[in-house]
Amino acid sequence: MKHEKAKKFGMVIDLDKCTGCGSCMVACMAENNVPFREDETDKLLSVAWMRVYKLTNGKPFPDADICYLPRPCQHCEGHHGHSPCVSVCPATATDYDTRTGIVSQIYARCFGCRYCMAACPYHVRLFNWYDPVWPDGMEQSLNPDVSVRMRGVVEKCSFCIQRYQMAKDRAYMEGREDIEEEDYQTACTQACPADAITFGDLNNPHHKVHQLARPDHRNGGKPRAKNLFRLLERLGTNPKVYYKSSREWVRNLGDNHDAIQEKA
Amino acid sequence: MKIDRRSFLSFTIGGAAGTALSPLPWKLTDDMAIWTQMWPWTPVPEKGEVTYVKSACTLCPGGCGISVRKVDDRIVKIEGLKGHPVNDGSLCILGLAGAQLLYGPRRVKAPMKKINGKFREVSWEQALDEISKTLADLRSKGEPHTVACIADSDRGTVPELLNRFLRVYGSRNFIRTPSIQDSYELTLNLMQGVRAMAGFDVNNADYVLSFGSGILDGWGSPVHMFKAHSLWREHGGKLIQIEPRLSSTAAKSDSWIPINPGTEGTLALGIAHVMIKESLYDNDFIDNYSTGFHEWKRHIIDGYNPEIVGKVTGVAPSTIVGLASSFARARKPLAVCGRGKGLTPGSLKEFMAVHTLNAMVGNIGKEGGIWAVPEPEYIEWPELEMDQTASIGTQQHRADGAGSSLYPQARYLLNRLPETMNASSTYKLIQVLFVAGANPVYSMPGSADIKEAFEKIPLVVSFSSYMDETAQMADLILPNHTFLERYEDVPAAAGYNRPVINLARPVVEPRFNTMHTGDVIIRLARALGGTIAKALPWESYEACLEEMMGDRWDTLVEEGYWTNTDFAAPQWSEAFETASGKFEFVNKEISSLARYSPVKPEGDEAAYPLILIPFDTMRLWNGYIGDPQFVIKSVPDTVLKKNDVLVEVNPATAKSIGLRDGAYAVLSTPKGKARVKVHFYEGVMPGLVALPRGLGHSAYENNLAGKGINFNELVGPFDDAATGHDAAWGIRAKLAKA
Amino acid sequence: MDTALIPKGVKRCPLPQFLAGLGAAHVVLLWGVFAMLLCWLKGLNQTNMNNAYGFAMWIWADRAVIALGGGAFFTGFLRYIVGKDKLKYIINYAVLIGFICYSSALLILAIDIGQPLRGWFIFWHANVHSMLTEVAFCLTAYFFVLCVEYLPLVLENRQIDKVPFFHNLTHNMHEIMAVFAATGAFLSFFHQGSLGGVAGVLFGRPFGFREHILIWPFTFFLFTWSAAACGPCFTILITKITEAIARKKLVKDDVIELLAKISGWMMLTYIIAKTIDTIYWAVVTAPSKGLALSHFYTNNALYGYWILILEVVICGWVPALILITDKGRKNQFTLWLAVILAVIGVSLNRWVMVLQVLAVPVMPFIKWVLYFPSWQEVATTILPVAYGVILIMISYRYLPIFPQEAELNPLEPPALPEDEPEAGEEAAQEAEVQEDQKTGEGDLQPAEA
Amino acid sequence: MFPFSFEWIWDMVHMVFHGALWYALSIIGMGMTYCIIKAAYDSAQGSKGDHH
Repeated sequence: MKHEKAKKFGMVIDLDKCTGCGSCMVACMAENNVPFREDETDKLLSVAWMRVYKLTNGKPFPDADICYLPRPCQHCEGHHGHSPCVSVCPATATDYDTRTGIVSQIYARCFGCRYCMAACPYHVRLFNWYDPVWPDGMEQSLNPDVSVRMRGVVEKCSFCIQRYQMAKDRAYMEGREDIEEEDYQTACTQACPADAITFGDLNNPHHKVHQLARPDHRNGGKPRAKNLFRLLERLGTNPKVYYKSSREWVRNLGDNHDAIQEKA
Repeated sequence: MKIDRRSFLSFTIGGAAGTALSPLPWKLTDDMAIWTQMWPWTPVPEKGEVTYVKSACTLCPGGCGISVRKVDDRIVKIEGLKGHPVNDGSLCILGLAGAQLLYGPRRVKAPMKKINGKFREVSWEQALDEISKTLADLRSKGEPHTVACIADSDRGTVPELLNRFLRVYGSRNFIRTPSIQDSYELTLNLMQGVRAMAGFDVNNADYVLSFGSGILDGWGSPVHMFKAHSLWREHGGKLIQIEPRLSSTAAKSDSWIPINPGTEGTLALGIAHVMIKESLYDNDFIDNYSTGFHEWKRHIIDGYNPEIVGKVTGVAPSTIVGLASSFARARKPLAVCGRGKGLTPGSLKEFMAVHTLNAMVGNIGKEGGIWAVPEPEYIEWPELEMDQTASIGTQQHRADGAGSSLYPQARYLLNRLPETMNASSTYKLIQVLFVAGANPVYSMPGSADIKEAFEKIPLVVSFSSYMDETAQMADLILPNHTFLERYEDVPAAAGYNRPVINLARPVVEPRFNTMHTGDVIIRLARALGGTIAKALPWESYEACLEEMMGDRWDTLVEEGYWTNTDFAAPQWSEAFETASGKFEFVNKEISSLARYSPVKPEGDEAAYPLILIPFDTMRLWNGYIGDPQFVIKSVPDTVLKKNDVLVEVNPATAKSIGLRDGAYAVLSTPKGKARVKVHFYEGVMPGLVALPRGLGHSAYENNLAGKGINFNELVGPFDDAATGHDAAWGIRAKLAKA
Repeated sequence: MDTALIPKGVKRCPLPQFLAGLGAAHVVLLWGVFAMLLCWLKGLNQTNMNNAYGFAMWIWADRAVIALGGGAFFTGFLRYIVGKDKLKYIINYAVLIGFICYSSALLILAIDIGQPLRGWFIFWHANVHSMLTEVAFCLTAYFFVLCVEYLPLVLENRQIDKVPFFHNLTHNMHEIMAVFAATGAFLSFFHQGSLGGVAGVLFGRPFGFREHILIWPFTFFLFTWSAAACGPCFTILITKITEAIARKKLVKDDVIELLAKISGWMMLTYIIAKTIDTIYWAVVTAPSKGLALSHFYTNNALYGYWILILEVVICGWVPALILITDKGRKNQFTLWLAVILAVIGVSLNRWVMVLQVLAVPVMPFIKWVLYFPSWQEVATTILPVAYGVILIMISYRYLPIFPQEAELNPLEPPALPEDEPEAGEEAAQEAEVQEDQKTGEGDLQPAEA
Repeated sequence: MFPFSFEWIWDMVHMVFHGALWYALSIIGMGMTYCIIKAAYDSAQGSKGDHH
């Protein structure tokens, strides 16, 4: 294969469209063999790669407002691929792929020290506190393209990397040099009933995600488009998930401002 | 050889050193790492050939097309069907978890008979024999009208087969589970003279005035509504949400208008008042295509000025004026109603009030307006040939009182059934009850009364694929294949404005000893013989379906769905089938109905100072299907914590009772009591308690069973004076420290 | 019965009493082992850790014992490299305490990881950019050094020493001990620092993150410095406790005072650096991430400004100022107070740099998460304490840990070493010890008399 | 840890890190080897060296 241009897969999530319905969460669970237990109400023990947060504006009735914010792995690039989690993993069980921009997790390599979880400010990394168990018969709906994780390892959203692999395989079989935008879409993007998620290559100006976010690659990938923001922009994590909201209070909740406001 | 201490030491140390230097420890360490990667109890999904099967989701009335991903003969994922007019590739949370219903532990694996309170497996022959004997018996006794059937729909071949079977057998007691469809059907019938489903051209509407409809909480066809909402966001369409609680729909709306619960109809008439006063209506429609406007107008002018309406509804008069003006001035305004997911029919007059708004802006049958979608016409069966028993039986009153002199308008009144049955302790109103695709024991308000009524029925037959609450109360369970194992036509998508037929098909072979309900009915008919066998002459359900579909069959098999792309709503001149041929604001029938007044919640204000309202979300399903594992997993911990449900209370209200955030409390209503936790929520109107629907199951696997409480246990039905349908939207309640 | 094993010229309690005390410690040990097995067999769901608290009590305990065990490397560094010869009277005990601390740390790590059988991946698939890799390597290597330093002590047991080979080995090891000590000091500087770096490099966690010098964050240096400062305090504390329980002097005051003095100046310099670091972080680093200092200390039930004052002022400045004064060191009360405060201070620092880092919400729309350990975590954390007590009891009884003991406690009248010591006073001490073990399960390590 | 494991890269960081590591381990290893061999030699010589 020739040297192909590095891709940078990312997402734009339109919070004006997102209804908080949870389809993305379940699509992800079904696609990625996420286990479930009888009681999943302790969200700190629950494994869900995609989590939908409910943001509130903190105002009393009737000025109260809420907004849903789906949070997959942000696939931070940091500076030169030094995402918060990748550089801390002692066993090289997670990796930043500079060809795709995807932060991967190698379950068979992870020995469960959880340092990466401590490093991630977005809480995208989840530990398998329990043995995954499927009630008799339910293991039949497991997806063979994604390995089942064992107890004691960390897992997280992979941008459905198996779909990228399959898209590449398909393109190769069909004699195409590269994959098309629609060949590789994550399960959550595909499922979203509100079409709130747009996924694609941020480096490719023809991709919708690039046109929506207009990332400023010389400036740490900051969005140039109006009303777009990234979570915790100030930390320098350089994430590849962009959010869009026309509501100012929502955009404000994307980062910490208290120190800045105090100065003002 | 003598082993002394020294040689023993040397041997041990030397041995240890030798072992350490050999490849053994390295090999063992390596094996260990490999072993931890495939613990025998961690499943390894098998690879295989990947195929996609087009089918239909039947889990809600939404009518979505699905594309099922298979690996060999396993279903691994359900996705939305690309190009489908309703959902175009997307799918809702429940549909996505559909495979869990196929493979999960809640399945009924074989026909079951309850003997001494416990279910025993029986053969299909034995089960069908037993039923046909009982049915033959009742006929010979001249009591065929004591057989009834509850189904979730009255459209499509399976419900029609059930209905046909019942009729030719001699009973009129086919009962559809209640929903806003009841009220919309009646509204269209009374005002437009048509028998049709209400469809909403939401994709083209640009100003949607929603009277409490959970457009983004599962109302209508959820995915279709979501997509429409996204279109509004892109094209500047507006959504105005009128409801007492900041639901997901309200949060996404452009303007949330909190309103005193139950007074939505009053607000609609208040808006109508302003529109009349300011002549903000479509003169062409009013003058040329409607009658009774002036008579109706007087009544509105007198009773609904913004001040009065403001007092009743709690909405500022200026807001009412503003709403009227922006609604009427919008290019394509649309008003919708039916609270939450639309599971309660509600007050007919409220629906009619909202519908008059649509009429005044002249959006009936127009782009972006409300359409009358005709019933599917593909099921054309020959006129029934009834024998004497059947003729006499079908002349009897319906068991639920629908169509009686008291409630002449209603077609089905499942909510009235328990009261009627429980009132008559000796007379056998229903002796055999079939339940197909419904779970009334859970989903109907007044659970206790429903259970009492069910206990009185000598033979309850459930067709459920799952061991749900109703199946648990049945005497016989004849499990249907799940929607992934059977053929079935799904005509129409709720709230969609064009005719569409989806075809569910067996994506996999039936996993268990189940039988298609259509086949069961045909076999029962055959067993009963005579006119009954004649009326259902098909070899099998599949044969019947294929015959009904006619030349659509090939399209259905090929595409997974069929739609009439040329369908257009008729011109106003031809649209109305009333006596006047016009839209009728007032006519004889409408005038005979009780006047509109807001439905009051049951209970005494002094004893129950608060009002309990239910709310619906996409993550909790409360119809026939209870949440599968993935869906209940997605429920946030502000709704469910361990087994406790959290009720939403405004902090001001909670503090006045002395309740802290997260504290236990006792929630009591005139109908029942429950232990709940309190969740402070600024998005709920003071004085209200909001409880999610869809929890409190006693059936299903432990992921769902025993979690939270069922709203229906705390509320009873409240008959709409006009129709007899359930119009309860809440109940008076008290919240006290636990 | 075991008199042949007891070092010459010192008196020890009767064997049955010793065994009774040992038994009591073993009960605690077994409780810990049971909890450990639960964690291994059933998994880490036995703990109260969760996805917000990937690091919790264990990692705190780990860092705390390593900081406290820092007495070994720093005393060794002073004795062998700097040439403070006087410290040879306490170096044995410092090494023993270090050995206990480090072996405990390794044991706790083996329980803490989700896949203990893959623990060796940290070496095999090492990611050199990770602070934890540096920790693991230096920790393990330094543990080897501690073994090497502890070994001659074991070999000096009266019976073992009779074997010529072991006698010679001991001798040779003492000869080149400075080389081992230097290697140990080198390794320790790095792993203590890396432990500090663990939180300092987390640029996603503004509470822990610090500015960098080269590749190392400030916390890297602060951790090394604080371990060097507070480790000796812990050595002094344990020595003092041992003396209190044994009711006899084991190390001369001038030795203790020398160590305390060095420790005091180390602490003072450390706390100055720590204060500067805290101010810089509060004024520059955290605000650059959008966070005001108040964000880290308000809106939650536990972490208030008090923790900062307690750590820096009460358990930092106070002991430092006590220990740099002659009076403070000489006065037994203030000496005790200072070493206890120093030990609390460094433990608190490790707590804050593990748990508060994770407790602080970073995304503006989430809340603080507080944590309370499960009994399995508590038991497995006490396990090393019991193990330490046992090792100290055995070592004290059979090995010549304290070179000055015989001199400070001459046997009067000169008794035959084979004689069974009389019950009387010793029995009373024994009883006290057992009581101590029953009641005080804290981080004090009572030693057997 | 070893150049033959696949994540090994011949860059400065790896060389410095593992260089220091192997250096420290070598000192410990060689030191101990020296002590043991010398002790064995001394024992064979029958000498019982001075303590300290």
